[in-house]
Amino acid sequence: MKVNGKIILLQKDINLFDFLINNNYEISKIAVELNKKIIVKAEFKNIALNDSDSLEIVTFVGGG
Amino acid sequence: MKVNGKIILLQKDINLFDFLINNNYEISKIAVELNKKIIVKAEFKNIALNDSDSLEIVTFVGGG
Amino acid sequence: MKVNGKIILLQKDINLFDFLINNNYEISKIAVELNKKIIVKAEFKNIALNDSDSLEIVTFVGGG
Amino acid sequence: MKVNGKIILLQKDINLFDFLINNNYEISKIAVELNKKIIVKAEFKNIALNDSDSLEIVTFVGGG
Amino acid sequence: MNDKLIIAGREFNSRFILGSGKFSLNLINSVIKNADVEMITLALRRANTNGSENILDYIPKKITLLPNTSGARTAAEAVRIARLARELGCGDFIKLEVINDSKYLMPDNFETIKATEILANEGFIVMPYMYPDLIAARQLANAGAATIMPLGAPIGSNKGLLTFEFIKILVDEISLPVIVDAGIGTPSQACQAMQAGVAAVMANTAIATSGNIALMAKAFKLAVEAGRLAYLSGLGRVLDYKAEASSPLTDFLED
Amino acid sequence: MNDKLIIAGREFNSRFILGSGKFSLNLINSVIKNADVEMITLALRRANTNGSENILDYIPKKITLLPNTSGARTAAEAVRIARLARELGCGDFIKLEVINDSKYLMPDNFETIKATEILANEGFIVMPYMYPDLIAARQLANAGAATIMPLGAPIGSNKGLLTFEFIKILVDEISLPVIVDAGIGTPSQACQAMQAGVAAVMANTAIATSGNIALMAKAFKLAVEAGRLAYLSGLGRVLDYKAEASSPLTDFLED
Amino acid sequence: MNDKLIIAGREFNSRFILGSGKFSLNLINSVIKNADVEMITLALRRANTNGSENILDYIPKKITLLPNTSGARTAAEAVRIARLARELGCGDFIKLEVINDSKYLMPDNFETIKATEILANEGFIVMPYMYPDLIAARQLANAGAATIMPLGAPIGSNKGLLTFEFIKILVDEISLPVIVDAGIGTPSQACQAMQAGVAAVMANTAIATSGNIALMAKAFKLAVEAGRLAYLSGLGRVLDYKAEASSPLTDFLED
Amino acid sequence: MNDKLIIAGREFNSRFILGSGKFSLNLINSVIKNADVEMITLALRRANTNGSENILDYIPKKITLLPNTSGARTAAEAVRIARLARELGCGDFIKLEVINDSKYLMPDNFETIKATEILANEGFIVMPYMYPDLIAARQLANAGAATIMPLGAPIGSNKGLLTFEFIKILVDEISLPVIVDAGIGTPSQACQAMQAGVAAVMANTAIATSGNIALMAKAFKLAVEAGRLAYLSGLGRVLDYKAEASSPLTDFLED
Repeated sequence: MKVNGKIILLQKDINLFDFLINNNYEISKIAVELNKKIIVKAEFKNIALNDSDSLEIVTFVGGG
Repeated sequence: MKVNGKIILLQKDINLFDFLINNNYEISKIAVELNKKIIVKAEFKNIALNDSDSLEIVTFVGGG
Repeated sequence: MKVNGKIILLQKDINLFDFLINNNYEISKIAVELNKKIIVKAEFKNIALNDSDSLEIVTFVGGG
Repeated sequence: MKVNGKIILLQKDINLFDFLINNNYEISKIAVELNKKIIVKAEFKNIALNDSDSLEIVTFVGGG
Repeated sequence: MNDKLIIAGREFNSRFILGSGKFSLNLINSVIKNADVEMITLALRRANTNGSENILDYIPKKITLLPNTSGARTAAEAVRIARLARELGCGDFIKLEVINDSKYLMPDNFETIKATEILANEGFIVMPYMYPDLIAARQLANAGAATIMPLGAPIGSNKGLLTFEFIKILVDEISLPVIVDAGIGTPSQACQAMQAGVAAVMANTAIATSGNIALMAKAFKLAVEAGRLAYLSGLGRVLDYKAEASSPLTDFLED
Repeated sequence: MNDKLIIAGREFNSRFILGSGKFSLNLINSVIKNADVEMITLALRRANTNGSENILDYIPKKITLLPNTSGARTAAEAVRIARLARELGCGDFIKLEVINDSKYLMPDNFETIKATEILANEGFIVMPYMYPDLIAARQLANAGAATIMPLGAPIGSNKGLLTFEFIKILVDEISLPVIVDAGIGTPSQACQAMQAGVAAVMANTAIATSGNIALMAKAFKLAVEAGRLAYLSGLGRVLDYKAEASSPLTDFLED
Repeated sequence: MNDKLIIAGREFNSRFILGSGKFSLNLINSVIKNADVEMITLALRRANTNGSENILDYIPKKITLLPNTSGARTAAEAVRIARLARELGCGDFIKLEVINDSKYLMPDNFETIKATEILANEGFIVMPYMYPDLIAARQLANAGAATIMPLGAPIGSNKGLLTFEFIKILVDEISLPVIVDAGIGTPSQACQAMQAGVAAVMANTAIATSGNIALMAKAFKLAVEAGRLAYLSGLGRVLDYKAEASSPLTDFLED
Repeated sequence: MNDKLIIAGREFNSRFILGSGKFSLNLINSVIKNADVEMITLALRRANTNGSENILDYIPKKITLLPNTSGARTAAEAVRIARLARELGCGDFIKLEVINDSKYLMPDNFETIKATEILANEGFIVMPYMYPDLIAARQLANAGAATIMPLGAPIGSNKGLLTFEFIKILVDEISLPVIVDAGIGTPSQACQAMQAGVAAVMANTAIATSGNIALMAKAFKLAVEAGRLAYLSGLGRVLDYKAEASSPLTDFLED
């Protein structure tokens, strides 16, 4: 699976929510695009990830 | 017929070329639009005017 | 006597202090030049005026 | 003798004109101050130099 | 005095918008305090996996967040970033930037107008960064922009109000709040813009590159207030080729 | 922050000096309050016989009075006015003006230097109004001036900082407080002067001719403070022919 | 020195383009002569029936005519005017103007780009009048423009090079000839634009409203040449905060 | 057109005075030719003993020489240099400079006035370099100056007409020829000064530090002529907040 541009391999079936938690993302401070489609947080648990997916996980940083 | 915005009545059948000459237009210094279509000078003699026509006759003036 | 550019006639012998009081000058808010010489307030009572004198009485006004 | 700030010793009695010629100064392109006094060219030959003298010899250069 | 800045119905007392770029996070707060900031811009970027510190932890909750679309080169990219930004749950404000010029970072007014229309229709409060072209400004207004944010000079240049005469035209012709963004390098320039009637001023680099960030933040706050008061008052007339005494002629010197 | 303006040993918190000309007397007080003024200029004129109202009744006692010598055309006349002013018992400060030019009201630096020497020797605190000529400024300092007060533009013109580059030279070369007097027409100009390191700014016409005197007075106060803070902080660098992003490149758009 | 202005392959020695508006016809010729003009703009209007005098009778045959599309508010109207102008048989040059702003007469860059594409495809040599927006300039170039003609200030205002910094950006980034049109009010401004590397300058109002049309025409010609030579030479460096003697220290004063 | 520059009764066709510093001698001549120079400044220095080349050999005889007093720090030193210069037999013109400021090379107006009086009484044609102070200019005129030569910016800085507003005041108030000396860095600045009515312009560093000395010399010549013609013509009016069409409204689009 592609996560923020990097290829990783999914060890096991996992849903989006668990993946983010396992990888220490702060759910409250991120927004997620799965295959260029925004996923609302309420759906995180219902989305199963697989290796063909492309995931973008973004947050706020300082900017002018 | 409408000529440069003014309504005039054609006394008789007349072609564009004669109309322009009779009205003292300097053929070499004008461009003509008949019903919004540009007419090349070579065609002036072949174009019969009628009262439903709208004619625009323009020339150069000073401008920046 | 000349007072601020205007000629006036002294009716009677009078000292500077009394003259100023009689003419409603606010002693605390003026400075006085007698014949181009500054007179300190303490001296006002000791100075007798006469018609040959020239008096300038100035005060503060708005200015930039 | 001091010439343009440098000390030199006069070998023999010499007048100003000869001194300048011997030292390759272009008479037509210089002005001379002897002991802070300007010497007109006509006088050069009549002026005997001695070691106590101070000579300034100036010319034009580029300047704004 | 009741003089609020109103953007899409929201009221603000501060007319100084802070850009949060180029600061170390632990300075942000003192800048906000010193400048009495009520609105601050943010950018979007890929999140790190480790729970590293987040700028949101450094910004008081009462501050209105204004995410920007920096990095977007087209309307489509800007729309994508705006939607992601809103998904972060910090409100509907978006500072729209579409830039495809790498040297001068000039905004693309055409793409910006397209993105404004899309985002306004999706309920965003769109504050587009723009090159101060009156015709483009009118089209941004028609497309649903909540404000227009013309540049004073190239981003980060601190060159000042190079576009001053044209920003005055925008103030004269556009009914939306005109907020000068980019290029303002000193408090006096912010003050001058406000004197001319712009609704607010944004700065980031001018503070981030100054010698003392806290002092400069305060300076901008004061200068913006000064300029606003001067605008509300109305400036004095300018005499062209003469002087006029401020004091009465001291008559006693005449004789 | 402890940042006092010090003139001849006296400390001031305010760096804005108010000129009291062209105001109706009952406005003076609100101007003083709105601008937190600590020093105000006055002029001298023949007194009226009737006990008519006096400007001193409108100025709080704690304000330092700075009488000017307006109307003086020579050093001698200025000295005469200064002595009379001091006789009024309001202290030793004197704003020295010697002007013999009727159209542009340009100060006569030569006469001003002469008068400065005389008055300084008599114990006056001499604050000479001057044309910003570096050589003249050095001579004023040598003659005993407590500050120098270069003009920004002709008196009462509101034309602004026409002499800016030369005032910066004075700030660079003269160790006395440099106070810009005359010509400043807007708060942004006052702010710009302060940013450049002048010690204080004086204004009169800019406020007296504005649309709302109380608001404009406040605006000048804030602008002067803003400029001072910016000077103390140090301004950010200016980029000449390029821009510099204020936001990180949003990498996730790249692929 | 061989230094031609080349527009769509045509060579010109003169880099000053004259606007023919606001002159009495019998002055046109002396202006052309005094300014060594090789290209002059014209406008289109309804012809009068009586054989009244025509401006073409006052312009030497060797002059390249540059008809404008003044009056056009949309791309469609501009295209219509351009086609009529070409029908008059004076060549393929067209000064494209699309203006729908009645107060400041600001050009509509969007419509201008559309019209440029249409006319370039029809073989016109398109010289579009534009607001100096770098992104729009690139699109004009892509649409087939032969030059770009950015404004210096609003048409007929004589306000000068208000857009100078942005015209320098165009010169830096756009490979087409950049010709400053509109706003230039004095020869020194024309000279300054040329020094910065613009390919040519156009003026009309500056001459038409001057005190002596023939002298001012000559002045513009000389100023444009001066600016071009200075550009080709390269300007001298500017010292920021010091001076540098032009004469050697005259040593003999030292002792 | 008969428009001569007249200095102390001498007539000049050229209004551009060349400074000869910082050039290699073999360039001087091409500069003189390219700029049609009629007057050139020189400095004085200790002569070398060997018959080394002399600048006089590079200047055509018809050129009027204007020796300067550079290096003089007092009136006395300037007088001494002036007398030596005249002894060289190249006429009575003297460009009087008295400078005792080492960083900005600001002229000492006071000493300059003293020296002017002495030299004028000795029959010199005194052209004093000065800081543009109106009062000092009047005193120079009274002291017998043939012209006044105010600076535009510090010597050799190429910073331009920083004193423009005050030079306009000199032109308005002083009846002698006003010649801008020092600081002019580009032809457009020379043109702008001439447009404002100065009688002539002097430059040295601007040419000496340019990329191509011959081209820049020509550029200055043309720019000075352009500015003079524009002054004689009278500039066009400037519109403040609007535009004015240069073309008639093209009526046929209306219906």
